[in-house]
Amino acid sequence: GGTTRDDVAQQASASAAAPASSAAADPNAPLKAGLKIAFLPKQVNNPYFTIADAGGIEAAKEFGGEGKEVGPSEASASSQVSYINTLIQQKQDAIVISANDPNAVVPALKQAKDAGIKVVSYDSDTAPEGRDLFVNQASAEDLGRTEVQLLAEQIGHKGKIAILSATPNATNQNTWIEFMKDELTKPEYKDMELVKVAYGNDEDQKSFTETQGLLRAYPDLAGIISPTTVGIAAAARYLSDSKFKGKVKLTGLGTPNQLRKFVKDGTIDGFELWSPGDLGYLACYAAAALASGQITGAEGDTFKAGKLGEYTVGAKGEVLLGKPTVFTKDNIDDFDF
Amino acid sequence: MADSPPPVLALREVSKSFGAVRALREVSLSLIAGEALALAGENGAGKSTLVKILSGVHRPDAGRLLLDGEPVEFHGPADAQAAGVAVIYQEPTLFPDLTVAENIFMGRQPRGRLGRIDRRAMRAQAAALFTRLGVPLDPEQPARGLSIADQQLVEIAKALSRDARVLIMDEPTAALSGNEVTRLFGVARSLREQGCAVLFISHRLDEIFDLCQRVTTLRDGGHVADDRIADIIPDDLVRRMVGRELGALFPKQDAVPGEVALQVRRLTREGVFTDVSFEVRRGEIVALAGLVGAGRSEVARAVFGVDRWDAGSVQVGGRALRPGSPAASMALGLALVPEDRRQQGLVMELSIERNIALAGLAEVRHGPLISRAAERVRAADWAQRLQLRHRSLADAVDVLSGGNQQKVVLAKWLARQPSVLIVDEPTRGIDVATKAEVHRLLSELAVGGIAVLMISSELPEVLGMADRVLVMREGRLVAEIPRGTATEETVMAAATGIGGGGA
Amino acid sequence: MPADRFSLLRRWEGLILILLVAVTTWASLGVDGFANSSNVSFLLLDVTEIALMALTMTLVIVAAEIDLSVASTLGLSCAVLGWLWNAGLPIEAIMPICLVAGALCGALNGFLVTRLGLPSLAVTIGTFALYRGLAYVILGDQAVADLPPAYTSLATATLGPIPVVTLLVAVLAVLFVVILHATALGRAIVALGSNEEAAYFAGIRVKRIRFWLFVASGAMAALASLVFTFRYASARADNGGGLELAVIAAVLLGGVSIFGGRGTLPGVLAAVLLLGVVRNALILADVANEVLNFVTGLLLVASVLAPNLGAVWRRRTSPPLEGSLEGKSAL
Amino acid sequence: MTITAKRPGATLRDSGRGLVERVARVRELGIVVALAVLFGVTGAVNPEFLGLDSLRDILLNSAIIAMLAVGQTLVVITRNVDLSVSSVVGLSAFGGALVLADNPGLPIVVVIAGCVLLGAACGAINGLLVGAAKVPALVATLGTLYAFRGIDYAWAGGRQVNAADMPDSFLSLGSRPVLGVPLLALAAIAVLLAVGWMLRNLRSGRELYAIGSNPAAAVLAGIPVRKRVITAFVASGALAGLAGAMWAARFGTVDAAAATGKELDVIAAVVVGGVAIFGGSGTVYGAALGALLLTGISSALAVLRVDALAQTAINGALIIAAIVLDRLLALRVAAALRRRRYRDAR
Ligand SMILES: Nc1ncnc2c1ncn2[C@@H]1O[C@H](COP(=O)(O)OP(=O)(O)OP(=O)(O)O)[C@@H](O)[C@H]1O
Ligand SMILES: Nc1ncnc2c1ncn2[C@@H]1O[C@H](COP(=O)(O)OP(=O)(O)OP(=O)(O)O)[C@@H](O)[C@H]1O
Ligand SMILES: [Mg+2]
Ligand SMILES: [Mg+2]
Repeated sequence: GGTTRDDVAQQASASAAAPASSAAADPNAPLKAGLKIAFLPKQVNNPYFTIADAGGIEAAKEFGGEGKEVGPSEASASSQVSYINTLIQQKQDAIVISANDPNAVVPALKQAKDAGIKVVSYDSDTAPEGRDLFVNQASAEDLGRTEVQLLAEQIGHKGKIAILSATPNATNQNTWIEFMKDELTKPEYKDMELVKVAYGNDEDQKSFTETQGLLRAYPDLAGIISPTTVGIAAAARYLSDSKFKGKVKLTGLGTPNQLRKFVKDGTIDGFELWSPGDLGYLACYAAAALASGQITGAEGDTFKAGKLGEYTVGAKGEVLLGKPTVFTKDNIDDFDF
Repeated sequence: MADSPPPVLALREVSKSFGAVRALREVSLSLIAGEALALAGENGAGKSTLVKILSGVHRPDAGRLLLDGEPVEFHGPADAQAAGVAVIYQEPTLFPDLTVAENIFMGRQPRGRLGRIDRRAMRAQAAALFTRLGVPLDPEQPARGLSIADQQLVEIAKALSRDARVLIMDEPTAALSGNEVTRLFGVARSLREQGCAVLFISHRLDEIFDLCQRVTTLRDGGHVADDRIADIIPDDLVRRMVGRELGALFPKQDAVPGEVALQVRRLTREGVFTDVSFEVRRGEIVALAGLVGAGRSEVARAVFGVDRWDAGSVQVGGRALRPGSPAASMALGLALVPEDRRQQGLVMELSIERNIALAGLAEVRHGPLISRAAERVRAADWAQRLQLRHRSLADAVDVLSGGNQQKVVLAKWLARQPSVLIVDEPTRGIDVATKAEVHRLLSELAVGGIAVLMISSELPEVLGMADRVLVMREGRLVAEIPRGTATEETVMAAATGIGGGGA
Repeated sequence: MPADRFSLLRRWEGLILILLVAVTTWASLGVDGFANSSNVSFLLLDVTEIALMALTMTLVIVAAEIDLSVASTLGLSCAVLGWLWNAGLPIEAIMPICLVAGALCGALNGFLVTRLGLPSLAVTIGTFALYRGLAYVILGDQAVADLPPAYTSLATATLGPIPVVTLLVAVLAVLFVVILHATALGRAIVALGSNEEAAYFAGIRVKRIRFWLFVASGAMAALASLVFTFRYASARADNGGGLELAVIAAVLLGGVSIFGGRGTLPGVLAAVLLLGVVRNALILADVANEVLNFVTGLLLVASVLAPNLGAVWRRRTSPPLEGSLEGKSAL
Repeated sequence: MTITAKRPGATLRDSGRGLVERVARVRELGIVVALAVLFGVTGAVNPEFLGLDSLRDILLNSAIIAMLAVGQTLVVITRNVDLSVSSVVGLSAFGGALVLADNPGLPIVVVIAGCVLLGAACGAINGLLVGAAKVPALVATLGTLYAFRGIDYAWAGGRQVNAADMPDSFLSLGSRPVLGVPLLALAAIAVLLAVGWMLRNLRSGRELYAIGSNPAAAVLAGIPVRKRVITAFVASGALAGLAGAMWAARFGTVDAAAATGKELDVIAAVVVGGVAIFGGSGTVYGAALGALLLTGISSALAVLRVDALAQTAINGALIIAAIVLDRLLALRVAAALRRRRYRDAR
């Protein structure tokens, strides 16, 4: 009788009961000055995170704290862990992390919490025991379903569709894709068929050739959803000078600056995204609020996030940024990120 | 010869040391147009080092290099070549991946328009060279897989193709048999008569006396003597080289042949040799003679298990041998001293002692671990018996002179005390004194009950050592000649298939 | 070992060791948070997998072969672990299965290289993709996280500042040092790596040894995968991607000749630590990631450049061919 | 009357010119067969695969890798290797794109030339490290692989250049066909033929083979080894630089991570193409075919609707299948030749 899955499950449920938050929150405690807040994105040199973390660092300036961005150049969990360790050594007040692997970072994050460091996850959540708060860009469910709705309208609720995702292990994309599949089971999509989920590994060139492959394999494809900024840009690039331009609809998550050209030349009718900058901004305030004892991360706690106004901690320690913006050629020029 | 024109190429008080080893001490020598100079000396005397200085590979620590009487400095082989010096190095330096023709003309290929290499012309010129040397090598054949002898022949062709003013040959004949040698000498003489200066190195004295007019002798890196060949006899030369009298060269003791130790039946390797059958008895030394390329080495390799064979069988001490496994052969007491010491005999980067231990790692073990002491003892013992000239047993073998490297290979296999010993060109590049020593060793071993199969291209050696001579031609065993009737004539006739002999 | 090269090797290892000491002292004085014990133990923990795989990789490279598929083998073994764990097998049964799986991966490499005579670089580039791919086939996009705490905590546990797994590494390191430098097998490996034909003529079972080296390399990758999985409490198909370059970099930095026949394990182990320390220290000092890559690169080049510049200098005064006569050192 | 042994070498001369043998001697035979099989099978299953657009895409995809493989071959032939190509491509791609984005007025030729020069400079660094300072190529270029990429990241600082930022005249290079064949492919083919010709017909070309085949002997033969090796690296670097420009034009969105990890694809192409990794033999044509085969495989997998998760595995399996096939063919041929020699010998 060795250690099996079930034993572990039991132990887990036994220990799970413990209350989430310990000390009581003091809503009117002021934000401490000189808070040291570190942003640990999935990957540095990734435009999306560069914007988000810039937003966060700006927020830190506002309340007189110091924010910084550190992180690996390849999106891998193990390398993120070494950064967590160093942040512990550096005695940061809070870590704001977007996890490459929700579980792999947990042991390290627990150490951080033991060392009295507040942990906020943003963009991509860690397992709950790893963080105090998760600042969610948009509810996974919303995203998944709206993507499908967007595409459905563009292709008139009819035809084969494919998904071009990031890596097979990308947590966010995988949850979103689940909701997309669920959405597709609804009657109004009975004429739409999801033929394939392809993976571009968030590499421009791989995504590019994957798109190519999709169209070779399914010449009658009606539309593609690419819920990743890298993927959609590459796909748009391929479509824009192929014979499929305008015929095969493309939507997903992307930044206006990457896609403006393609929205204008008709390759893309519409896509959506939240404001990465605001995401970082909010995450930073949340971290500060935690570190200053304004909130503990318990459901119902409220805190002020500078220009974004007041936010309330929801269930499972989540804070929701808001609804994502849908970009079309009518509004795209109002945005620059 | 004060009034004669200045030597084409000359060394004056040249010294060269490698770390602690003083390879050359104030050596002088002159190469004169239209004359062949021999360079004699024991293994490690400094001959090849001197050659490498003449060819710009090494730079002298002290002393001068004169070209037509003018001091020159060679910064590399290219300079020497530009000055008209062509060299055949002791160890072949071929490009295995390129064809024989390209090997010969590398860097000097005949060119057509746009600097395009004219392959047809190149092939033709190469073929011409080989006809001149009388060897049927295919210019288009890749150099990889050429036997050591064939490689040597390509080297010779390479040097000749440079129609140089100075032709330097460092033991070009070591791997060759009578025919090639005669041919080579023919060509060398005609070059000399055309006014080319020749430097010739060999441990076969008869060759020196055959080809050269003068001889310069080195001992321990020092200059010993300059003689006109006409004025001396071989014994004088030996005395100068060794510094003492030397006994008979081939002290072959007779041994009573015991039971069969090695039995080869109908052995065939398609494309290489066919239907070879013979046996070697304990106490016997059997020589395997033949022309270069007759396939003797191939037979040896197959018997030892390096190459697989397609048909036939081999028995050692009555036990059948598993094909294609040297390890298995060694377990049955077989040993092979291969013909190509650098490729097959030695691990150049390893030390002398480790090379000697390599074939008997099991014997220098102490529990699971290697005992350096045992290793050292094993090496020191044989280094002493073979008069190995070395600085430290921990030196890499690649700093040893050619002949001394050959001794290490011998030591490596003799140290195993095999019951059947196959030696392929065992004395290739070994000096007179040590050659005598090796021969004494071989016949001692035979007397001690070991069966010895000796492949050699050197007829005197064959005739001197062998109880029986087997002759191969074109991959077949064509004759078996007992010691009594074995003479230059009978063996050559069999080997060439001219004037009776074999089929 | 030849006198001249021996001293060069010594110089090389010496160089790495000196660098290691220098960097460590600089870090412990100049970088706060470096010297503290939790960081030290983390540092040691962080190089575990690389150290493990470097042990076998050293032997493989000394034998003039290379194994680019180690990281993928690690990933495959992780996938197997996660898959079987989901299937409800006890972890004690899974671990040996993983090791076998790794060994089999190595065996395939070995077979293709020794029996079909394919270049190991080509083969392991192929299996590099194959094994990673199989990992995805087996575990797909799942991440298995609910691994037994007993093991996950053991993987990160420490005795004083020394992680438990580091002891494992130490034991294996000693074993491999002895094998390579003091046993007949080690001699055989060096010999066949330096001149295969001569080794074969000396009755060394060249192919057999090479084959088992690949098997060992695979099994070791699997062992590393166990440490990796438990350490991060997460079994995924993409675990350890890109580690192969890190391992090879460490081995080369340790002074092993890519052409075989030359190299020592102490040097390699020192190199592994050196790379670890540098990474850790620079990250602590808030050095940007790009600079980190840059430094790693420079380190690699410089460590070889230093002794060689010396050699180049000596070449001015002595023969152009000194030492380069065995054809390899021109590389 | 000449007295000599008849032996394999000799018989080769008369029997050796047979057509069978000459065909058999072609090292690239195996890979050509592999290619035929791949296209045959895939085309049979899905004719779309042999359609013009599809072929055009495959050509385009292989063009860049092929270009790099040609450069890599030059280096590998000399018994060296250049792992840093991917970083050079990234650097040049990003550099070129950035310059174009920041000053759109700049004539494109200038930018491309700049990319080539940048690449050549990187190549020169490698060349000096290996040729002059005698750092083993693998170590040197593994080092510069990190170093160049580091510079790339530092330069980019998280910035990304998008298609929108670059002039269409440049981007169109990435896909514009000339007489039906994509420009990039034409460029690659031109380079291929040029280099192939030089390697076969120029002294300097043959000397590269000599160096890789036996470096010590090369020195003794008076070949300027150092110079040749450095040249090979510079050439490889320059081609990588050009490939970088092509990359930017083709993919439009470029950041510092462009082409990361491609070095393995290139080496794979070279090795699959039958270039001996320890130097001295192999041709650029083989390497290019290798590139074509590898890209062909991945396109085929997509067309055959293989499950995304299984693609990597099958890809690897096919690579191995290809080299095994190549090897087995070679062995058969060798055996056949030995038997022929044997027959002729009697
Ligand atoms: N590269 C080297 N490094 C160190 N020592 C060397 C080197 N080359 C030669 N030697 C030493 O110089 C001495 C002379 O060597 P050399 O090769 O000239 O002898 P040789 O006369 O050619 O002998 P042989 O007749 O066996 O070829 C030997 O003791 C040898 O060990
Ligand atoms: N590995 C090999 N591959 C192909 N051909 C070979 C190989 N080894 C030898 N040969 C050829 O086979 C023939 C017989 O071999 P070899 O010359 O060794 O016989 P030999 O009688 O021992 O000659 P030598 O007098 O040179 O020892 C030679 O022409 C050689 O070129
Ligand atoms: Mg000599
Ligand atoms: Mg022979």
